[in-house]
Amino acid sequence: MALSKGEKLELEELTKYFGNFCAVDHLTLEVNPGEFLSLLGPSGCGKTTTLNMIAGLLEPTYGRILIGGRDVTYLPPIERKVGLVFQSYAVFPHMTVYENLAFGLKIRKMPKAEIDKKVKEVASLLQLEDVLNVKGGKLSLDQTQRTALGRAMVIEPTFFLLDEPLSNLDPALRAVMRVKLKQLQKELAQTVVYVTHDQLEAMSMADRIAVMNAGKLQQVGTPEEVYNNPANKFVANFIGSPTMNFIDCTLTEKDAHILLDAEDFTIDVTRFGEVLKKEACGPEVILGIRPEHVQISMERVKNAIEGKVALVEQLGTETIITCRIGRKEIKALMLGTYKVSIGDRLYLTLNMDRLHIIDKKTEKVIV
Amino acid sequence: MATVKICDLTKKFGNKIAVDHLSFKVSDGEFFCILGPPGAGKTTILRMIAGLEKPDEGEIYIDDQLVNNILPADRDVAMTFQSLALYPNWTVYENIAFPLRIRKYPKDEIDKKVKEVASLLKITHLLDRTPVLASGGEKQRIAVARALVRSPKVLLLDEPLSNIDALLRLEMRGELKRLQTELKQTIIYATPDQLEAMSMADRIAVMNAGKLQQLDVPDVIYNKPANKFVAEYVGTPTMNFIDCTLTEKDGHIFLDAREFTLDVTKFDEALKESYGREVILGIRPEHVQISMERVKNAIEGKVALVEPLGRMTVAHILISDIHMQVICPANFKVEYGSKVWVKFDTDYLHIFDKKTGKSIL
Amino acid sequence: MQNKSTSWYKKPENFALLLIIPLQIIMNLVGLFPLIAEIYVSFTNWSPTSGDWYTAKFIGLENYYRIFFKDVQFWQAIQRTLFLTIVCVLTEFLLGLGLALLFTDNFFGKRFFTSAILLPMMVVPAATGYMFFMMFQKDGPVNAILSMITGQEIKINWFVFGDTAMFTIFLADVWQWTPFMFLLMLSGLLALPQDPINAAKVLGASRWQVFRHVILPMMKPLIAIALLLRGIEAFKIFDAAYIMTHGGPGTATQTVSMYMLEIGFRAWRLGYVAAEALLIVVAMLLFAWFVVRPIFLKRS
Amino acid sequence: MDIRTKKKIEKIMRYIILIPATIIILFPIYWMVITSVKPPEEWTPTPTNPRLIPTRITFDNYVFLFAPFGVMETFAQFRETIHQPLMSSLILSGSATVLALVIGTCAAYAMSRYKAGGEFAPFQLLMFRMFPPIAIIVPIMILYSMLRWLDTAHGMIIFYTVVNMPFVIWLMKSFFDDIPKDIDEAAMLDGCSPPQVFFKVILPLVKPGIAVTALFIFIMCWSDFLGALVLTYRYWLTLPIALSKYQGLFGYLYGPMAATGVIAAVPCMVIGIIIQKYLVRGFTFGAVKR
Repeated sequence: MALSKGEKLELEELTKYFGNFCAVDHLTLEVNPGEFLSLLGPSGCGKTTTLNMIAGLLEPTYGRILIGGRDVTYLPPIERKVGLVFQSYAVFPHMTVYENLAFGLKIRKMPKAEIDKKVKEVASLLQLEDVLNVKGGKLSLDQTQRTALGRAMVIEPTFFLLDEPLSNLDPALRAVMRVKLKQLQKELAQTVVYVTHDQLEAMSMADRIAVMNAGKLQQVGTPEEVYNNPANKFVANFIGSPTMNFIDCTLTEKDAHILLDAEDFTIDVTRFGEVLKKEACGPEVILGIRPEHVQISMERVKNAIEGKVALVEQLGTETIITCRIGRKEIKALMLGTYKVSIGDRLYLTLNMDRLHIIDKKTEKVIV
Repeated sequence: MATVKICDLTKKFGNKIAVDHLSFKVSDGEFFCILGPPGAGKTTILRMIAGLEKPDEGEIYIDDQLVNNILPADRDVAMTFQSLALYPNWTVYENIAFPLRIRKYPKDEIDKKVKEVASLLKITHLLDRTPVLASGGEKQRIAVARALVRSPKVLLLDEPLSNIDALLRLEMRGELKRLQTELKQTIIYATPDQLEAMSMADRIAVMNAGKLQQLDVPDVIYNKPANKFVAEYVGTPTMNFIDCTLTEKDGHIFLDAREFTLDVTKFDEALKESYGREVILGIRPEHVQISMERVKNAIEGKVALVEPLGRMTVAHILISDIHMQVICPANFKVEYGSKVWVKFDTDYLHIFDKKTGKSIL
Repeated sequence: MQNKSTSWYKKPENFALLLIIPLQIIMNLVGLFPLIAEIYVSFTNWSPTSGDWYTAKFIGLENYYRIFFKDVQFWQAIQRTLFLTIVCVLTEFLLGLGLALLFTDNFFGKRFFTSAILLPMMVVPAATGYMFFMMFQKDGPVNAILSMITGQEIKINWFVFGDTAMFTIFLADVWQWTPFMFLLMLSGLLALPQDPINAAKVLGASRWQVFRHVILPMMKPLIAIALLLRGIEAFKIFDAAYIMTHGGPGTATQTVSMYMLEIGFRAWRLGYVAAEALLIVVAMLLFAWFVVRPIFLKRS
Repeated sequence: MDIRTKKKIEKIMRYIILIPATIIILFPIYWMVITSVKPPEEWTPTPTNPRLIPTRITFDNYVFLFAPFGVMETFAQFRETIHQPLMSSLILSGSATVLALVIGTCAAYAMSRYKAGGEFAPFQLLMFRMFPPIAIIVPIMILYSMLRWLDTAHGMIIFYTVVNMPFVIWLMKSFFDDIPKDIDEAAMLDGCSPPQVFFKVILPLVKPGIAVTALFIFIMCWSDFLGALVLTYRYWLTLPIALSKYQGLFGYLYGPMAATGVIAAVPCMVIGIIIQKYLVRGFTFGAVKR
């Protein structure tokens, strides 16, 4: 399969209004050749609109789209050669798999023999040879998915757009397909823009993740960056499961120590003094810490916060323990099975290296 | 509050056996989970307990009373449906009040109970609106409130969290469990999601194709699965399975997987019966250690894919053509295609009979 | 839990029976009983002018014999009606689909245009008949407008010639029922899954190619239903046509319904017309069983 | 080509087709309406003046229909008022609609939820609707002449009820089918007996459906021509029959005739626009929903 190595995709200030509603707001993003970029966000965040604009199904209100340096903002889809795979797969139900795969080439008036050769190539790559004569409406879910992928591949697109292609599969198959898709992308060295609302999918497959919310780009970075150094509260909350703990606090200064006062407990954050000053954030902040960065012990430890077990969720691989401290609740994640029962007293230590302080007004992560 | 007992329950739809000679007992105040993939017969069981479906064989007892021939309305069982089935033309208040109104409760008592259950489920602010405009999570709460308001003997929940998004599901999971602990309500909960079952249930009944696979507390289900189906269905990432033969040599017993062998002499007692048989070795991804250097007794493999999931990293290792998933620490860095060595924690080995799928060890 | 004995009507089976009994009574009274009477009458030479139906003379298969071997007018009427049905339905389908294709996305005035196009469908057919009767008079507006356009005086006597009279019936039917096709096609187009259409667009298909290769094949089941339903209705053609031409000139525009009205309720040969009606019922039943049912069941 | 230009051209093309099409479609209705308010001298156009816009608007034509005295005395020999047909149209259509709806709604629910009457029952009804009305009227004529029901109100009401029953059943069944069965079951678990499920929960839910079906059936009854033509002759003539009968009497009095047409057509057009969204569902027996 002579797939060209993927090309670079650039979005400049891309904006789309539907009436007064701004679906995509000045989105600027670069996708490098051969890169797997995941566009991540909750439903309604503008990711599908963005995708439709890139594919040429919608015209942007403002901004430019460049593929390999060429401005395609207002070109019809046929001149863009984008390989799009829909969430519903959109395999033509009335055509056989062969006709589905051949469709893009037939549109381009390619000679029959050549079409045949290419279709067979793609079919063998995706193990579709056995179902070539089966109608699109009669395929199993994963065959449908491969057909959709093949139909996009056969026109040798400049890059791939995948719109939540795994969301219809059951969890077990999803895990397998994740691995397969990623391997395929690595082998063929294609540029892929992968749209999803599932942070796990984005984390596990993407080279870089672009997090979107309410039409705006929140953060772009590698999975590790996005996970460990979220730019704002939205990203911190959206990525990671179980979700990060957020606790409203006030910053106070006492005896040259800077303290985070959460009413029911305080934490010394003097070590972040400089950053906090530089960012000039107000006294109203939110303390954020991931459940896996909360340590639990049954005995009193120095600097630990005392709490009571409110809920235990045994998940086999890990255990989630919800602790109550006064009126606040903090979730802690322990590996393996952890035997505690509701009402037990325990002591929490927060990993200070993994602590986040978020400005309550701007919701930006300061530390 | 009540107990539910099911004896030899069978239901067929045409030629398809949906539920196959099933028996179990749910004790008073228990959170009982029925776990299984779609088509396992979960919903059918709930519907038979509710009286919406007539069993072909077997008996259902609620509080030791046979209810096979009692109309659903008179069983005092509440159920939430997967589709929620809220009455779209009425307000949330009217929705919740309906079961009481149809039973002709006095007005002021209805009002009191509705407000009580609404505040318990934090939907007081929705009472005057119609459920159509409520969010997925809110609709879920309304459905539960409608079921709870008349304090039924048994509450049946049919995949109640399947239609809400992941973040909310996590939250609702905790809340439901807390509610149940507070109210001591007998709940039978059907779900395809093993995480939900593991985290909430007092006991789990794992079902497949209408048959009961295992019935026990979550801890046992996870650590001592009765057969390969349960082992595979519970836990993510899924358990690794490797086809092997049990062989004996020089008084030692080995698991022979062709690419490698494993000394399992210490399980001599349990394995005696199965010498020479085809078996499947099962090991959970967290019970495999991975290292970049050659270690004694370790098996060499190649990295096929690395999935950084934030709090941990899942590495996919190929040992020749055997595909394994291994959980590594979050900061574990490894290149695609590099050589690694894996070692199994033999204390956590599972061995299944290849033919029957039953657990040998 | 009280194990009270449930009232009789509260049992699901009994309640369902209660609900459906009135329907059974009325449909059997006015539907089934007369049908049996009709079978008997079709073997007689009954005419209400000569006494009650049970006094009529039993003549065996004579009515049927005459229909099949003597009655040219009946078969001509059937031929004419079938021809009209096919021409009308195909025209309505093409026009309706064409119009519907213009309405798949939003544009200024969409609501107005939709309502305007649908209006003819809501006109009482008898009124439609009178509208077209008025318009196609010799001194009517159609001739007047044609004169204006061509610049020479046109005085066509539309209802005097068989072909032109037929044409006005065709126009009236198309005018009245194209909206139905339009509505049906539009609802079909709007219900199509958008993803395959978008997929074809992204693969580079032009508007025509998308229509030809994706939209049309996906619309096939609906088109089948539309043609059928409309075909069945068109075969009944009567109201407007009757008011416009009364079957004339001569019998040039006489449809099956008009012919049977003439024989049965003007010449009062009810025994004969009963035989004809039965034949049509049997033909329709066969058609329904072998053609309509499979298509309809597939859909719903 | 730039997609923006292409879309602009398409936009203009759309109006180039739509505007003339709409004019042609609306013209017959327009002509009938203006003729009904034209004075006699403008009823017929001339080659030089098609009289597309009346020079003066008069309601004499309508007055003539209700009291043919005092207006247009030149045509006084054609005295025939429209009171009686209008009243019988209203009474027959209204009563038949109510009766058909009561019987049909109950039966449709039984068919939708309990498969009452067997899987085949709804289809039987549908076939009944396929026959040309003339083929159905012959046996009914036989029955009615036996029962002496010809030209009676109850005869006509029952006739309309029966011929429109397939529409009621199929439409209401489609509305019931739209309500998930889970709602019935939830109501049962909430403590309802089967009758309570129907009357307290489901009926209130299909209220809009009942309204749509009622209006639709009203149109169907109101528009009937053949039935009334054969089964009535004097006391229960309906508007469409009046239209055809008067056409024979004073067919070339275009003004009053057009006014009769308007009176016959307007109620249906108004109702039709109200239930526009559901017309497809109605005419296709609920098979095609929107």
